Amino acid sequence: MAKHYIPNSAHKEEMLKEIGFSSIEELFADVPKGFIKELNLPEGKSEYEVFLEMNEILERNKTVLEMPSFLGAGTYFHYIPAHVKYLIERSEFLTSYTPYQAEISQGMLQALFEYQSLIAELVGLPVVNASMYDWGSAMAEAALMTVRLHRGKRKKFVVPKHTHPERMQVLKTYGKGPGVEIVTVNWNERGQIDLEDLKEKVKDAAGVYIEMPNFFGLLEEEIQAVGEIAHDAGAYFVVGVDPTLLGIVEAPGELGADIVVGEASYFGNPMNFGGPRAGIFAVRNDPKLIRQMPGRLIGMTKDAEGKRAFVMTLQTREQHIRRAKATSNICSNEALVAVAAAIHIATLGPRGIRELGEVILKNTTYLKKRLKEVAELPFDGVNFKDVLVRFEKPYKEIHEHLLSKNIHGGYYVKPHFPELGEAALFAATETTRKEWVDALIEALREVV
Amino acid sequence: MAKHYIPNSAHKEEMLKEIGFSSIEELFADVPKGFIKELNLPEGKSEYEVFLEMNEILERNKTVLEMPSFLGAGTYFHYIPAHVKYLIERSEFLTSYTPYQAEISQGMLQALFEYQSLIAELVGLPVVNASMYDWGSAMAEAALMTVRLHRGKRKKFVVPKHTHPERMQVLKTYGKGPGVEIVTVNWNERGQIDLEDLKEKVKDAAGVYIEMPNFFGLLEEEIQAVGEIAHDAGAYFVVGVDPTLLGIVEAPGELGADIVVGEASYFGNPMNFGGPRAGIFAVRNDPKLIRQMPGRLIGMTKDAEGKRAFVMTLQTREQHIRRAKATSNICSNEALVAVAAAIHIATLGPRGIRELGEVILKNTTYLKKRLKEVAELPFDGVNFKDVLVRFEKPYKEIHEHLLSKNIHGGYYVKPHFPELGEAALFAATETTRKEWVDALIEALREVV
Amino acid sequence: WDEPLIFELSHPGRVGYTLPKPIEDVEVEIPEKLKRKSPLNLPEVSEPEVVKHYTRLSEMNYGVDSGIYPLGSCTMKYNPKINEELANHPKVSFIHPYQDERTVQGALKIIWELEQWLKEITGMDRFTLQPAAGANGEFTGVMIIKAYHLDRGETQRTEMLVPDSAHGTNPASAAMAGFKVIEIPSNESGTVDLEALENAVSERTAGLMLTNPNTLGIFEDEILEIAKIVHKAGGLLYYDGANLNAVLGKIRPGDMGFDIVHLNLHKTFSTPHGGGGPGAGPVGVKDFLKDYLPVPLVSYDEEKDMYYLDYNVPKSIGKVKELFGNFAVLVRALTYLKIMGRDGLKEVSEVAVLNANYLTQKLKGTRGYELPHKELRKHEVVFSAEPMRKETGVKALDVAKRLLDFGMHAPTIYFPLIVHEALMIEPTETATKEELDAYVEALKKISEEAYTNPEIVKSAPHNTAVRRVDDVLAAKKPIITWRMYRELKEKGEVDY
Amino acid sequence: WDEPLIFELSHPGRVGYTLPKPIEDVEVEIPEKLKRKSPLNLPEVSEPEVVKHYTRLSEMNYGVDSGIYPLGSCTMKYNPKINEELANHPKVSFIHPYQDERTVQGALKIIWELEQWLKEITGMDRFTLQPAAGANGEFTGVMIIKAYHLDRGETQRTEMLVPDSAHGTNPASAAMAGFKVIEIPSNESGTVDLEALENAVSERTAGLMLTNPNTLGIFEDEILEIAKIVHKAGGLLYYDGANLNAVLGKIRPGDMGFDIVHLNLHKTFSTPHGGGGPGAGPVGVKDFLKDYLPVPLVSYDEEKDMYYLDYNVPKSIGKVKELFGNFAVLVRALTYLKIMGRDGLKEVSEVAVLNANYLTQKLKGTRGYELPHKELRKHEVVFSAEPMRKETGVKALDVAKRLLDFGMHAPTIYFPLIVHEALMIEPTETATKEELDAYVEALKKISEEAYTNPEIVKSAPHNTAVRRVDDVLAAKKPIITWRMYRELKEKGEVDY
Repeated sequence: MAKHYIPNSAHKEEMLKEIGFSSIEELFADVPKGFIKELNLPEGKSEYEVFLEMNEILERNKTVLEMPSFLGAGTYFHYIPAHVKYLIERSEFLTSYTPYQAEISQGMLQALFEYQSLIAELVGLPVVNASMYDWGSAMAEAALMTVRLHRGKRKKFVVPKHTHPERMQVLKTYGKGPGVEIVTVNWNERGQIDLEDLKEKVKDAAGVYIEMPNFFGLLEEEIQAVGEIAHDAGAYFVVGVDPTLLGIVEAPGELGADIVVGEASYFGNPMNFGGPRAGIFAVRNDPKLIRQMPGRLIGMTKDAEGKRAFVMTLQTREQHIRRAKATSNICSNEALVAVAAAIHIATLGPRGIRELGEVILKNTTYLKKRLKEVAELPFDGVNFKDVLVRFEKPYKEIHEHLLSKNIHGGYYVKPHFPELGEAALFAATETTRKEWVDALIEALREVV
Repeated sequence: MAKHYIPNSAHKEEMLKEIGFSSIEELFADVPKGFIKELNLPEGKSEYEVFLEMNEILERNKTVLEMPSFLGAGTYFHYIPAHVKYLIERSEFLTSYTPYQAEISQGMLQALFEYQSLIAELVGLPVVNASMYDWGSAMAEAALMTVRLHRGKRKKFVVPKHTHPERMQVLKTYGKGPGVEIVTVNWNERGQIDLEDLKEKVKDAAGVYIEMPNFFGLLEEEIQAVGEIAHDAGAYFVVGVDPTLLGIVEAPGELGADIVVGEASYFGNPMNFGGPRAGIFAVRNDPKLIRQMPGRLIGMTKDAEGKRAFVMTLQTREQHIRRAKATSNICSNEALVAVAAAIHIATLGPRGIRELGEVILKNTTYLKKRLKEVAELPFDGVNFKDVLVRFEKPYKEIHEHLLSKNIHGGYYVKPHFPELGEAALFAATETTRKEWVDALIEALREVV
Repeated sequence: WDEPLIFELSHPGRVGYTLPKPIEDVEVEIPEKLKRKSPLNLPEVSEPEVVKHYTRLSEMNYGVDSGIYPLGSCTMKYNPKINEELANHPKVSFIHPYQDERTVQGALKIIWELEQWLKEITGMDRFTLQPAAGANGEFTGVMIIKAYHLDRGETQRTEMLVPDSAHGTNPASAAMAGFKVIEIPSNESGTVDLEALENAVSERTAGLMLTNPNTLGIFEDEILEIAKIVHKAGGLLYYDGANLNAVLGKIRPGDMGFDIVHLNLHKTFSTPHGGGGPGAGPVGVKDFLKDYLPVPLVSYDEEKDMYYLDYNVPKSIGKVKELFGNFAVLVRALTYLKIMGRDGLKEVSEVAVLNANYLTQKLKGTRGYELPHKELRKHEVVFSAEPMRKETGVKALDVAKRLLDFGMHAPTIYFPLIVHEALMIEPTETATKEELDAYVEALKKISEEAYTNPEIVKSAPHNTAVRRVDDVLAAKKPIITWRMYRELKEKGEVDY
Repeated sequence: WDEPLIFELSHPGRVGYTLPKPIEDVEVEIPEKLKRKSPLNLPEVSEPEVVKHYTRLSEMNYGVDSGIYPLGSCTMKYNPKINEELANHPKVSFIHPYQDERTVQGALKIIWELEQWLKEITGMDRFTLQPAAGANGEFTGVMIIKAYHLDRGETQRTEMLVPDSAHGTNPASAAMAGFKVIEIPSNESGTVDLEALENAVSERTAGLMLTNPNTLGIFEDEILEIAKIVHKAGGLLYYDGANLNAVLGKIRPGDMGFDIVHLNLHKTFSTPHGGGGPGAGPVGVKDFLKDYLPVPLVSYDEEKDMYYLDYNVPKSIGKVKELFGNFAVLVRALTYLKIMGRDGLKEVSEVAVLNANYLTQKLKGTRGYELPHKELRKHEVVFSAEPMRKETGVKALDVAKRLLDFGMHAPTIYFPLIVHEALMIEPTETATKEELDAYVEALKKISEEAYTNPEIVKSAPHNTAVRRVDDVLAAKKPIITWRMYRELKEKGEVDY
């Protein structure tokens, strides 16, 4: 029987005949003998059966709605207003390809232009691409870009030791291509970058990177100083940023960043077990930088009648034109994730962005205050989302106890930073409820 | 602060000023004193909080995906292919009004014309309206229509005693308006309509009604004979039908029905705790019948340039034109439910409709076979979806045992038909799984 | 563009569905005389074709998300998407209405909570959420009135009073319940003529059905007088909630003397209208009428913290619809209420009224449009294009069609019947100032056209998927289904 | 129509959001030098406006659900809606990647099951589902090749061979991994020139990146020879899965001698492309390479019936993306696979190839379009409009733009580079015969126009939301953001 997704299943005979073939096999006549075989796979099932099957599989997940969770560490439970998903699920957006034919893709092009524009306002840099895979790959591409900008004469990329481990790993892999030398800078007793150590290591660096907030959830106070040190050494200054912070904290572009990377999917997109996401990539309006940036750019222009229109632009940097000499191999990006982010940011507006930052900051502060009652805080400072706490007992024990109380504790940090002891990151966002925190503290009291 | 659904919240001062008012109060100056007050309601909440709150409330429902259920009795768990919901959630359909302005509503008009057309093919009558509220209200309106067709000279409406109780109750309420006399006909030892009893009661009837399948889940074998008896007595013949049956059973229009009613929402719509639904209403192509039918009709016509177009038609029957003399008061109907049904029927096509009927029939037969092992079947015959079984123990006990095994048993029939003893209706559809039935029988064995 | 009928896309052999196999592949014999022998002339299409077809059809339709939709008395406000998300929750879709109450506490709680909101909003004491739509609610209401009088032995109360400005459903519902409908004329302010009302009431009066503000958008400021007259005559006062948006969260029908209220969740409470439905038409009553409500109600047992279906309604009129109403619509409305809250609901009516008056004042004085009755409106306004018709031949219908060319939805036209060439405009609170300004501009432009180049208006619309649709032909040669079309086509009787 | 930028819809004071209140309303002091002082120039709009704006933008976009979309090498097939439903399931949306494995067994099982399907489909032994897209997969693959050679001490293997017909991502990915790219020419049949390959391989050869069928839609019938040459020289064979749709369920890269494979779930496996992403680019390898895969993998402990994140990958290249890949995309692909099954997947490739050959044969011989290379194609075909350009001046670009006027999406143009004025057409298995016929008709009509009225083609499109877009201006005067636009506008340097 014909397949429900394949209309011409029903017309094979007729079509073959029309073009003078006698069988499907004939269409595969050029395939060497023995290659064609029956695969060892299950037969197709009805949509209903697969729906049931997938539902049963998914039943084995426990969501943060079913179990208060204090996990953060780079992935956060933000609430996404329902209209965002509703809009990006419209098939004209959802099922379209990269907008190669501008005239029938103005909707997606404009939406991506708006994404670029909204991010530009947040990060304070005027040139933003239409998305990278995620913060980690954007950061790695930024590192490669700083090396390219130095024409390979400088290969050193300086990063804080307390850069997010996930991103650090991506950077290391990407760095192997052009042979980037990754140099780490220590943190000081306040969990902030050690400026003295930085000064020692910055020599001949192609770029210097820092995150806001840092892996410990702290606002790095000396961002501007770091930028100055980088620039003084002739290095580019790359800032990685959680954009939900930018209603209350100064735009990295204003703090001296040449390149800003970050995670756009915190807006508009659910956690989805970590993907898809969308990496922010922004640079100063400097032809030298623009020429070296990776990824797709949407530009505003005119049509043949002088009407405003949008189109993919500066494509000569990209792989489909420049091939081996492209600035990056990126082709498919995370367009729809970016559009979702744009819709969410537009919905929030200036007031909402500020308020969001404030609510997160206040909730984090409440969480921190309560955590102090039961655990040690290795570092003090202003925390945004994540709070680093240290326990005396093995964290595993604490974790198990919390789980038994239907609470998911924080992210265990020891595997990455054993020097911090039995430390974990507990996070809050605007979605965190007082009763969750109170239940957490009560449960912690029972076990610490 | 302005409300997020109310753009001009932000412009009240400015707009008032522009039109020469000084305050909102002034706009309510014509309201007698003391009427305006503050209501005792909770303050508005954020979307996130309401999302959480509603999720918590909904957690207290247990779905048929979480607990195999054998409930039917007029509401059935059918699987709806995902594209149906996807399409009717498109805002152009979802957020439109009744298509009064045909020129910008061709999409909804054509979709409803297609609904009417698809139902016409199923039920075998060429005139179908764009939906009633549900089967029950459609049946009640059909009763009123037969009375109107007799210009009030006949007020008797004859129905089987084993008409669905839910529909019977609606009929009784509707019947009170024009004073319809509802006369019931007994069932015979096979659970089918008693033709002798019918013959006795049909005299002076405005209409005779029968259901396929009947409340016991049985196919009424003498449909045609019932129609003949009705017609011989000068009564109109009204058939209520579950349209998922019509791939394998003859169209009621071909069996002599003058009016066909039924439930369209079995196609394309989930159970939703029983609503919304959509009532089928179809009649013969007879001006006398069409003139008296209730509800909205979409017709095909031309536009000013001779192009095919669709429009609401024969509106002079309706309340907004005819007011007190309208054929019904119905205004809002169940358009989107009907469109969902149409999309589902179109997806199934002739082959799918037949196959659906066959799978349901076979699954019902399997359920029946297994039920026979543990309980008595008061009536024999061909069952479609529902199977009436009788237990020796109080059904309540059986129900509790099943629930304790995470199985939801059938619909308890005794409250409506005490003469049947501890009887219940257990139902199967295409969604019923073998393992569910087997678990049911095992659990029943433990308790009967 | 043109999109063929789904039947015309059919190709033999194509398949759009998948079904699970039967549990057991036995042959079940259907009695010969019941077997389907007539053909099933349904389309054979694949899933991608179904999706493309209905996607294209949707693109030929105008909704609230497409632009301003100021249909008077329809309250076409924005439909929040969170409503849809929650209404499509599996915990809503996959529950059966006959489930054991212990397994549907969430559903019952939703019904119960919604009732509490509606009670406070209307000042009523008990609600049924069973009615499927406004008219179904009206029918419920008038049946309650009927049952009440019969119960008291007042069998002579057979007349229902209805103002001449009322919605068509009011008289139709009253007639369906078996009442004789008596029309009450409006006075020159556009409100109920008290003298006429006094003359109309008698011991035959069952009740008066009223909207307030009425369909002209005018507040019935003598409502207390009206209530007194009706009640004194032994009748009940019925509130048609179609226009509740004007007073939402500020003024309660229960405080104005109404005994029964129906609401339209698809108007005032932001559930989408879906091209004509599903809606929901809850009915609320004062305490003395609650024993007449349809069964079942949903009650709450505080002790057990359990919600239950309450069949203890001794004088119930029975059921007006199967089961418990349009449940998925109720989920949407409750979501909206919780988000809006006391403050938000009040903002709704205030801005809805502001928008209507803003538009009224901006359009007033434009040549061809007359503003009859009082100037101060509530949620909507009715202009008359009678001067335009007289002076240029351009009718309200033409104005409406011409508006479509501007990418805007037309107002309600030719209603209420007491205004000639009526243009009934209800912007709602979710329209923007820019949209209102653009609407006024468009109506002014059309006025200009009517007086300079009336043909362009009379032959409108010009920029739509189809040109003006011939509804006379549709009625003269009814083609209601593909089956009828095929027959006529074969006979050569249609060329479209 | 024209839709302003969201910034242009802004009105001070309008609000589109609601946020929960903070748990405790304390003031938290942000260090002065970090406080935001620069303005936040974001739009102020209400939710209804946001919804209308993006609804309108969507209506200005063409997707698979709008009509045929035969972009060569992109496999724009129908995206089943059940995929979306399951990918949007709360049990997908609301799980955190760092959750305890015991609480995300469903997610891990999905990843594991998908891997099993992909292994059998490709004939590979282990997969990573981490890569976010095809190019990310390619990068993963070539990094594995690099790691493999380095691990064996073969540091001299610095050259990656790539045919001249390859996708641009192949050389770009190889270069990113630090390889020198050596281009291998095609022979006149459009396949790899064996002699040239023989000459190119050496002890410096790290591997060969190949698609099969290639971008001309031609099956590399000497693939076994090719594999032998590369392997003999000590190189590895890499399969670019962009064209897997042609052989899906019938022929496996693993059986043809490939050592590494990347797939595009957003092409072959029906996940939507979303206007450019998200996709997913899983990479599969033969046994001897599995220790090089990115971490973590997902493994299954049969005894405990537990899925777990497996970091035991001794020579792992590390991570190529954060976390576990584009999980929600994986959910879609697994859903598709389960529905299609063995039988369905085979039907996909057979009908995809039938459709491409049907179109080839129907279009062949039309004036102006030349069919270079072999006639028998797989999933796609590349015509050359070179004769048309020479004879009429109408270029492939013009043909593409003119197709838009017929309501159809253009093919890929100017690729592969080895065909002049290339028109690369891939209908996929989900196109209907009528769509193919209409496409051929349109291309024939355009040919006719080119030879009779070339201006209409050269100035196309005529019926689209905007006319031909000036991409030269876009590059000359880059305006990438509203911020840049505002600046130029203030200086009077733009009039659009």
